[in-house]
Amino acid sequence: MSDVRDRMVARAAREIAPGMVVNLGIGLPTKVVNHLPADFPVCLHTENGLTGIGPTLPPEKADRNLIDAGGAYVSTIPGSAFFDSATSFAIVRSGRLDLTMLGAFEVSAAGDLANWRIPGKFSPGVGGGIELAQKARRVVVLTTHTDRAGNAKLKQECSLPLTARACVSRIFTDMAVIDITAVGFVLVEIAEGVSAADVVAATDAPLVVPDMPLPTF
Amino acid sequence: MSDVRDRMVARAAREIAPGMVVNLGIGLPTKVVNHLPADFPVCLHTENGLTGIGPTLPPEKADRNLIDAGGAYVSTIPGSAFFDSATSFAIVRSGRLDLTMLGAFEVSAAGDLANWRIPGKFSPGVGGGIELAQKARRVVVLTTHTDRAGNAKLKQECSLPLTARACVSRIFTDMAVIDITAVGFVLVEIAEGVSAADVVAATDAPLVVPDMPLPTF
Amino acid sequence: MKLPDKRRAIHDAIAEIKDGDTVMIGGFGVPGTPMTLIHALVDHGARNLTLIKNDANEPGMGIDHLLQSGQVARLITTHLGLNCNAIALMNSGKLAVEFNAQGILAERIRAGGAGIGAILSDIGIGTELADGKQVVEMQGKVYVVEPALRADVALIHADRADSFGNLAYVATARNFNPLMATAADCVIAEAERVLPLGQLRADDVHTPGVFVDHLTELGELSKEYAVVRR
Amino acid sequence: MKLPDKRRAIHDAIAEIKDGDTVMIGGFGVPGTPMTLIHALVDHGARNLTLIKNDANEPGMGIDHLLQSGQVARLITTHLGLNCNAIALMNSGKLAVEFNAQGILAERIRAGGAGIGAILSDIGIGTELADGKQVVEMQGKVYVVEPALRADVALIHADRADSFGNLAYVATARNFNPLMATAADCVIAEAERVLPLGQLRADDVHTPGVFVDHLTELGELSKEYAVVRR
Repeated sequence: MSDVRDRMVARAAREIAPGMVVNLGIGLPTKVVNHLPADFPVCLHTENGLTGIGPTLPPEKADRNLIDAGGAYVSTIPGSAFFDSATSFAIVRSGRLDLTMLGAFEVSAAGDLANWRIPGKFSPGVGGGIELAQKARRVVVLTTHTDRAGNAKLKQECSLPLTARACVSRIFTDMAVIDITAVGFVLVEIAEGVSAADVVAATDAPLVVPDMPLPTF
Repeated sequence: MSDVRDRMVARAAREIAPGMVVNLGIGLPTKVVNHLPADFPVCLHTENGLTGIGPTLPPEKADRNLIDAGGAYVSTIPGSAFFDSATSFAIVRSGRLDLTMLGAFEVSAAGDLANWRIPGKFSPGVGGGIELAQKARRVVVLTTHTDRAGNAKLKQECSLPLTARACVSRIFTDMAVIDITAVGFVLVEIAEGVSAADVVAATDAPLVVPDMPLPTF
Repeated sequence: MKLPDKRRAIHDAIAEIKDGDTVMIGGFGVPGTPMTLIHALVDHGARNLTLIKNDANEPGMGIDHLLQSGQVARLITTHLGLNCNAIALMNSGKLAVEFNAQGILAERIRAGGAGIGAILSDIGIGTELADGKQVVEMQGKVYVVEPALRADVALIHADRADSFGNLAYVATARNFNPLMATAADCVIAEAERVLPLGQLRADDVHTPGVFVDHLTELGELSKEYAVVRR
Repeated sequence: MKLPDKRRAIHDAIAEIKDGDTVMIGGFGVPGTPMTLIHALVDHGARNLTLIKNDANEPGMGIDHLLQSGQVARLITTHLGLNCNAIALMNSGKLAVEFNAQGILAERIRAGGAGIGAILSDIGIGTELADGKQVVEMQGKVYVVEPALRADVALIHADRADSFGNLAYVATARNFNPLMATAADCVIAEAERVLPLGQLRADDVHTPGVFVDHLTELGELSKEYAVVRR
């Protein structure tokens, strides 16, 4: 992982407050766990039926019956609990999930999230994404600021099918930390070596840039 | 228990086929268990969360955490399982309960059952009775043929609030075994020392008496 | 990572309950009834409560203390047959009682804990229990709408817990406890034993600790938990 | 009284499956997928099946065998991302696929097992997943009706069982298995170990045996159950 992506993930890890129950989506969000202190009080949840996720294990140490929702072989920690798929989403939908960190294809200025389907190209099914996006108490997105072709992922309106409306509170990218507010995207932190003008140029919607020095990460 | 009631309960016990899952209601039905052979293959269910009910225990041998839905201290047998109240009624409503034996205030010729409420006199709540009556694959009633004042419990129409409509298949009383059919009550067996005319006189609805010798119990 | 410790003094936990709150209380008869938390709620004194509980226990036991102290305005339940005090309060109009079919009460609580709005059920259709309820036709069949139930607070009795609040129940003391433990904004559990993290096997947990807010370990059990000699 | 013995030869149990049946299959990825029962269903050859399963496993594993043998007409699922074969079948129109939100699929199956008609949910409102679904207004809020799912047959993988069919699962191999084990007219379970009655503690049973019709003990596990090296 490039240095700036590593800093972005490390910054996202600071979003996790002590005592939270957190679900980390597949991809970049999963890597957030590497930036949490060893004795940090947090409970990680995975959709396939586990609270208290421990370290990922290599195949030779893996338990064939113990994976996370992304298919990675994980482990338990003291106090882990297993449960069925209905209970797993009861946790999500009833408000016991304090925070989820998800990937994104697109995020709109209203906080709409599109991250599950690209019609004609990629339609593997929604999995648990809708419920995480719609029901976690706080939803933040980790994503590169633009796609591989350089197109903005932060847009006035999403063009792809939505996962959930008005669900995203904050976006961590390799360029910036951006909040979704009543007035749309607001720049709150910026990556070292990136200018506010760079972020504005890479964002396909108005971006409020506060008239004050911004923290860097 | 008087001799004829004992014979009625023993007769009802023969209604249980090997392999069945059975719920025995509070009162007379509970006593049916005393008439099952020791190695009879059957699974008894109670609403408060147990399959595989074992013998009732006196207070000095009782487990404070192990009761049936009527509050009696019961025991387990090899293969018993405990579960929560939602699972307990999932068993009932999804068709896994082969038979329930219930008490009754009134049963109508259409198989309507009233056994939970006497307005102005007795309204303790319905408990699990509605779901047992409505959803067990087969519902039979154990009751005295008449109430203490001598009034018929088998009537053309119930006058009390219903537990469930058209749910009862068969009634075991201290006078007879009576089936509910498309043409109403049909006498199928008779207690020793009772005449068909006695049963007709104690029943407040037409009773079909087959023109053939009836088995006795 | 390590899991947070939820242990708290019983009166601190109960202090969060406010006048007018809806309180779910586990138990079916004596087994699973959180007798100690109930006494703490009597001491606390919150009034005008709505209780959700399978039954009203028996005179002088369990929630009968809350009924007798006048703290309860409304009771959502299935059966009061063993508590003549509760029936008398109901009949005199001092206690509003809503009766549910037992399995439907369980499902409504479970729905609240599962973040579902309601279930569609055919239980009670054709009887007075369905009177006045919203109905929906689906695929040609009529169902009653049974709305989810949630509470401000749930009082839970467990056999064993760990310090994160993972709970395990024993025998028929399970009953409504695991359902209610998912369906309240604040879940307070009493446990006969609180074990160190890791001592409750992950496969044997009945209620995941993420649902539990406060946990208290019981000392010697009072007589109310014992076998009832009638 | 004693509890009946549900043990049966695997092919006898599978023989009950008919062309056109709806079959629920447990598992989330490899863990909990009844690999041996799936192979028996391939051998059996029933066609025009509707499968209900969280995912389509991976190429050459689990239900991919049933997809490749052409026995499956329709798949009700949540995510096919790890099986390019399944996606190709879907895109070519040879396999009808109905996608559900994962927790809603779980709830629909659970509702089928609980004898409930449907749940009312707000999941997916405002997205294409809610398009065309029946809606109901309750207490001023709009919900979609998510009908219960039941199957003719459920294929279940358990870690341990007793001869009555009480089941216990291990780790994340639990997933959809306990839900599906309640929601089919005929429930067939494979277990890694079948213990004598009384060896599975009553408090540790995850699926009560009353839900299980047929039970088979697995011998040595095939490679498909092993850790996947990608």
